[in-house]
Formats: sequence, C-alpha cells, structure tokens
Amino acid sequence: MSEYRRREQSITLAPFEQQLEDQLEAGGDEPTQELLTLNFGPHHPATHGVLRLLVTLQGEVVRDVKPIIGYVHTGIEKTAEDKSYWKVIPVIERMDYLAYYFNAMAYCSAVETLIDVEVPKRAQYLRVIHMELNRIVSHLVWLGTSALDLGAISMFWYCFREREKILDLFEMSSGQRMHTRYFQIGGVIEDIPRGFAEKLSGFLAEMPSRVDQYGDLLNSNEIVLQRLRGTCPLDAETLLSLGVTGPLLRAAGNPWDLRKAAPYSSYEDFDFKIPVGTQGDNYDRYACRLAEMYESVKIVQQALDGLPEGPHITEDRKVALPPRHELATSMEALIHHFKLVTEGMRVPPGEVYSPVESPRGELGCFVRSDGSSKPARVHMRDPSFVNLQATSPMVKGAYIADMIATLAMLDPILGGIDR
Amino acid sequence: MLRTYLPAIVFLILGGAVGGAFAVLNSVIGPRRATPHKQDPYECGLPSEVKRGLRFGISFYLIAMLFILFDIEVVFLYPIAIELRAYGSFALVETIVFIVLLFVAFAYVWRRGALEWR
Amino acid sequence: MAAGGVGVEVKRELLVGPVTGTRPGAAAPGGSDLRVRSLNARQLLRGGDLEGPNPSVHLEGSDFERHVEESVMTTTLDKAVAWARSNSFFPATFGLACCAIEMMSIVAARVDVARFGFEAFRASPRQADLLILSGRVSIKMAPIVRRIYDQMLEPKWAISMGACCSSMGVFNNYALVPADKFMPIDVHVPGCPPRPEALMHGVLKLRKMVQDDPDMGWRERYDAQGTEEIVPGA
Amino acid sequence: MPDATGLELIAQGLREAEGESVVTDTLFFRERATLSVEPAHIRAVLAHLRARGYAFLASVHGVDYYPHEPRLGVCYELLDMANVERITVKVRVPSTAPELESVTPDAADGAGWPTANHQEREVYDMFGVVFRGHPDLRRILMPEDYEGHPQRRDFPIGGEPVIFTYNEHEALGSSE
Repeated sequence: MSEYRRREQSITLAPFEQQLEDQLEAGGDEPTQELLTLNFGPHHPATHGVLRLLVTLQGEVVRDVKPIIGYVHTGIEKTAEDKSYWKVIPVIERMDYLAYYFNAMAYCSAVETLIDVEVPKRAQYLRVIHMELNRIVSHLVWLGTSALDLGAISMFWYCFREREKILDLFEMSSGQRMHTRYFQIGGVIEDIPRGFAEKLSGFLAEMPSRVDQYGDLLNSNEIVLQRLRGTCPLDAETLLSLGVTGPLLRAAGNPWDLRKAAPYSSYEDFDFKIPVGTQGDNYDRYACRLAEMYESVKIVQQALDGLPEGPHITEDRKVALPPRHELATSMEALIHHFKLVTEGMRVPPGEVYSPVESPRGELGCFVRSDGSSKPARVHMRDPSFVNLQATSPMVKGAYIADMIATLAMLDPILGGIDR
Repeated sequence: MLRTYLPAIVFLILGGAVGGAFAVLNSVIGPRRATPHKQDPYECGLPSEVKRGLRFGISFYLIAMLFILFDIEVVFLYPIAIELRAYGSFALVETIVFIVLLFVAFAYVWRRGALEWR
Repeated sequence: MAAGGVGVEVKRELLVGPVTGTRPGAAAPGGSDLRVRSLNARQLLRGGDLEGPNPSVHLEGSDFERHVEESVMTTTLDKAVAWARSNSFFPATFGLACCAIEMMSIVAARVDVARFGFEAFRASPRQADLLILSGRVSIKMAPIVRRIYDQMLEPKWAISMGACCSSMGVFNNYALVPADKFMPIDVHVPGCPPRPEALMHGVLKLRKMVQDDPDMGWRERYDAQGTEEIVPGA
Repeated sequence: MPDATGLELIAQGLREAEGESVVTDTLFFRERATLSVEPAHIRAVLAHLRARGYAFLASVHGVDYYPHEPRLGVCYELLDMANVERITVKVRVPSTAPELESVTPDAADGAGWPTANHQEREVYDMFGVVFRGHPDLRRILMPEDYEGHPQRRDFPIGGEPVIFTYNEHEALGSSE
C-alpha cells in the first residue's frame, strides 16, 4: 500500500480503510478510479501558448503527462516551399515568434552555405548585435510570464518596460518591432541609422542594473525559492538522450552552447561566459537564463565597440541587390536588379543543415534546393519541439503547482513547436 | 435600543439592496441567447469527460477542515484585538488561554502529519 | 474547404445588402440575426430608403416604432448600460501566436489598456465579455475557439487581432481558418503583428461601437456607395 | 566536421561492421558529411555511429524527392559533442511502401533514441512514413481524423482564393 494510503489511515476512521482494502484487491496495486484525467488544455493561462497537456492526476500529484500539440500548426514549412528564397524569410521568422532573428539567421546561414557566399565582417557583427538583443527580449518575456505564473505579478511590468526599449532599437534599425526581416541572405538589409549606436550604448549602460533589480525581486523571495528550488530536477544524461539543448541542458551541468562549441557569425571574437547550473532543477534553469542576460549585454557591448567598417551586405551581385544609385548608371546593375527582383536568386542544388544557438536551444535549419529559385524543402529543428518531450519525465510525481513552474521554466514557444 | 443598532441595520439594508439590484439588473438587461455549448462545463476549450460523481481524495477535505478550524480562530481574535484596552487584563488572559488551547490542537495535527499533502 | 476541413459546420452566406426590398426588422434573409437588423437600422438612420436600389425613409405605424427602437438609443437606461459595458470590458486572454506577445504589451506600462478599463484579463470565458483573438487559428483550434466563444457571457464582442486571424495573413494554406468563417467578429485589427497602439485603436473603436455611435467608416464619411470596379470587358 | 577522408573511413568501418551493401553513397558537400544508408539497417548504423562517438541525435526530419523514386527521404542529424562533429544519415524509402524501423524504443539490438519519439511522429504525420515499433505512432500536428499528408509535394497547398470585388460573387456563390 502506498505511503499516501498509510498516512491517511492513521487519521481517518476504519470504514474508509475497509473500502480501500476491497479497492486494492479488485483494482490491482493503485485504486484506479482515484485517477482523474484532465485537459490542461489549449486555452489555459499557464501553458505559454496553445499547448495541451493531458494530465492524469491522483489528488494533487501528477501521475502522467501527455503533451498534445498542433493547435497552432500553420504549415509554415509547406508555405516556404511555395515562395522564392527571399520571400521565405518573413514566413520563417514567424515560427518561433520570440526568437525571430534566430530563425532568420539559421535560414540565412543555411542558404549562404548553399550558395557559398561570404558574409562581410560588419554584417556578421550587426547580426550578432541583433541576435543577442533578441535573446534578451526572449528571456525578458519568459521572465515576465513565468513570474506571473508563480504569482509575482509586478515582474511582468518591469520586464516589459525593458522589452519596449529593445523593440525601439529594432524599430530604429529595421522599421518593425517584431518579425523585422532585417537579415537578408548575404548580410543585413540596411546599415544601422546614425543615432542607433548612442541609443544602444545608453541601453547597455542601464541594462545590467535592471537585471540586478529582477534578481533582487526574485532571488531572495521565499515563495519563489520554495516553488523553484529542488522541484522537478532532471539529470544531464536523460536530457541528452531526449535531445534537449539550451538553458535546460546547461542548468543540468552540461555547458553545451553552439556559440562556444561551433562559433558562427564571428562569435569567436567576443569573450563571454556560459552560465551552467549544478542540480538541474527549476531554480538552476531560472538562474541560468537570468545570468545569460548579463552575458548577452557583454556580447552586444563588445560587438558595438568593435563594429568594423565596410559593406553591410555581400558585394556579390547574384545574391544582393545593387545599391539604388548604381541603377541609374550601370547596365549590369540594372540587369542584376531585374533578375533578382523578378525571378529571385538561383541556388545550386544540395542539402544543408545549419544549427544556431537560439534562446531555447539548438535551432537548426535544413534547406534542400533543387536548383530552382524556390527551396525544395525547408525544415526547422525547433528546440522547444524537442525540449517538450522532457516535460513528462520531469513532472511525473510532482504537484500540479510544480508542473506549472516547470512548464514556465521550460519556456516552450508554441509557434516553434507547431510550425 | 434601535438607536444603538441603527448603523448595523442601515448597513445590512444597503448591502442587501445593492447586491439584489445587481442580481436583478443582470437578468433584466443582459440579453439571453442559448447556444449549444453554453452550459457545458468549461475545460480549457475541450468537451469535458469528468463524470459527475467523482470521488475526491480525502486530503482535500482534511485540508479544508483544518483551514476552517484555524480561520475561525483568527476571526475570534479580531474583535478582541480592537477593544483589548477596554476589556482590561482579564480579556488578555482569556485570549492567551484560547490561543494556547488551539496551539495544542495545531501541535497534534502537525505531529500526525496532516499538514503535508502527500 | 480542403479535405479534412474544420470539424465545425460552417455556413457562410453573402450578407444581403442593406434593406434591398424588405422592410427593416422583417425576416430578412439570413434570419432575424441581430447583426442584419442593426445594419438595416443604421442604413435607415442615414437616410437610405426602403424599396429600389436606394430605399427612402417612409415609415408608418409599427414599422416606425420598430425602426426607432432598433436604431436610436432613447432610454437613459440603455445609454447608461452601454456606457458601463463599453468602459469595463473583461477581455478573455486568447493568446494563440505572435500577436499574443503584442497583446500582452498593451497591458504593460507604455500602452496601458487599464486607462480604458480593459485591464482585467480573465482566463475563463465565464468571466469575460470580449474575446481578443490574437494569433493564427489553425483547423485543429477552430472548434475550440468556437466553443470558448459560445461559453462566454452574453453581451460579447470579438476582436480579431492580426492578419492571420482576419484573413489567414501570410499563410494562405491548408492549415489556417480565418476567424470570420466560424464566429462573428466585430473589429478586425490589421498588422502582423499589429503595433500595440493599433490594437488600442481597435479596442477604442469597439468601445465607440458599443456606445452605439460608431465611427463613420471612410465610405460613409465621404458617402461613397462602395468602390465601382472597372471590370475589363465586363 | 569529419573531413572527406574521415567520412570515407566511417563508411569503410560501417561496410565492414554491417555488410557491404549498407552504405549506398557518401557525399561531402560544403564541409558537411552525409551518409546514404539502406533503410533496413538504419538502427544498426545509428548504433554503430553512436559507438564511434556520435551520441547526440539532433534532428529527424523528412524530405520528399517528388519526381525521383524512392521518393520519401528521412534524415538523421547526428552530433558528436566531444569533438564537435556532425554527420547526416539519410535513408530513402519508396512511396509505395513507406515503411521504416523506428529508432525510438530500446529494442533488442541496443539502446534507442528517445528524442526521436515526437520527431518520428511528425515525419509520419507530414509525410506518411510508418515507423514500425514506434511506441505511440499517432498524428502529432494535424487533427487526428485528417486525411492526407500535407508536406508531400503533391498535396495541394490549399488556402482560399483571394476575393476581389470583380470575382466576389462567383467566389462566394460557389461556397453557397
């Protein structure tokens, strides 16, 4: 008889115990009708999107979790096959809608590898600046909504205050707050405007103090510590066998980060640390992401200081549009412009899988081209899709409240999961 | 006698009136459109298969009873706390005895392990 | 719809043009749906006539009372109720996709929706009277959205935020359903994702609609009778 | 990345271990190594590569090579975290019999790859490749009762014709 039953026996009177005995003989070891299967469904404030968890509960304890997804499946990979290479970027950016620069980066690096075009240094630095700012935005939205789930309502307003500042910067450089389509195949669409550097350094100067504020609010808050420390740990081996990457894996002690392991887009020029946890429980996952914000600020600072001069996009006319003023004078520019704009860029046939370190883990983009001007297959290996498989080993045997905290710390983005 | 209780009575009447008005207004003004799934139980947007006669675990009732026990204790402390000086030291001793008695109950419940959920 | 379409029986009919040949309030085709009757009423209010292409306003007897009752808010109680309702919407959080992040940011400090009483985002439809559909509605999600809309409190309105919800936006493919196909939508907010200010504009437009002095659309303001399309060769 | 010779060595090791016809083709394109393998030996090949150090299965995804037969391809992206090397194992399955051995469960021939659970379900849902032995092979993204596999190239992209004023009536008329 489970400890749960024995403990109740001592308090309740005999007749109930008699019923339990008959139940146990009849229904095997555990009384099954106690189990309640509920839909922790698509429309739920704590599922960070339209994730549906089929939860089997025994009182407050979660016995089994079965994630059911597909409620925001948009057929993005099918749409991508119907568009030319440039037009795929806006569609791809809407997959993992909190890490839109990373989606674009993964896709662009895959196509650039296919075409074998070299991205100029300045463009690589600009990409790193925007990606790390996007990582901060993603962690801010995660922190705001997760603290909301744990009951710290005011965190939401603090985090979204910083988010607005960063989105102003994105708007300055690309004209749009989210899904900016700032990355182009071969570099970035436009150079950053004049006031961007000053505004960015102003933001970078005050951001660490803001993250300290978040830390002061939550790190020593008894309720948050009770809810997060020691709940739903999972060791690194199980995480690796489940294919989990990103802050979840680093919180369990394995310092695997693509920016350090396989540096791309000149990440090797910057020195930054990778926050790594020890126990791999919810508190480590929270602390790792919080520390990553400091590191991202450091990277952006170094990238801004070391921003080299030079073109912001590749000079290869087969890939990038010629500058407007050239159209009036040279005939070749006009022909290149016309060819690129009407039919789009032709990519030599081949298949490439190029991974990028997104805020949630390894985001890999597989592009297959059959030589035409439309990609034959675009697949995004989304970190949240694979990390979601780790929810049931984490949550089995925990309380419902811990399941909500774990789901918050898992940071699933349903756009990326359902594609 | 009425004079002393007038504020309480006015308070009751006003409370009842405002509450009743809202309830009645709601049914009078609110449009009524029966749709097929309106009365279904809400389970995150999905049809719910939870049967009516579901047996809850005993721990739920246990926690509820304990809460009521100690909540009433706090309710009793409020009037005393407001007028402690007027009642003099006798009320103080009385309250301490009251709290100690309930503390014994609390210790018993704690030792028997009813406070942990599992 | 493509094979395996929405599991919801979806009927979509062309909304009969205002008052073409039928008295207001009579059983106009498309049933006595409140929407058709109020549209007729508004058309009458603006001097549209009854018969013929541009029916004029000659009403007597019961038609006149019905017309008045339909179109103009006379009683102060109605006006007070409309004022109360429009200033205290309880939106049901329906964060589907990217627009949900921008919907969250209207609650945040910069574009504070609490100034207009919209702040109390309720999780359950039982306590909400406004459904902000923010994000893309896939065919697997459509029956659920319809069920949530059915389970909401009775005077309910729906804002479809973003292009994906209003017209399948960027992804015109097998997986998405525009919200109009399975539920009545009051305000469509364009954008992908719409700026928080754009959603605020949509919310304020809905507020004026509920107080029944809706903004004059640009067509009414310049009393254009709809754009005449020059169809080549027609 | 294992360079060209490294890839040949791996292929050679596989041929000795699993049999001559296992590796059908090796491709070294843009510093990326790809092994094309017989569908029947996929579990053995993955187990062999795991022994060589490629212990992390990053991604399982399907590709539809529509005009060419065998039409449905499944790619396994393997990663060796120790010395940061990636290798892709590709399997081609005919659309007439899209059958494949699932790598998820711990079967007789060694440990499985739990990460492939949802990803194989997605390939089944999108392409129709049936993974024998998969613990819970159901549709993951589309509704349960959906017919057809949307990601195949011959599946219509669907969607609605955009209605303009000039074709408004026949578009709405048709759906009466």
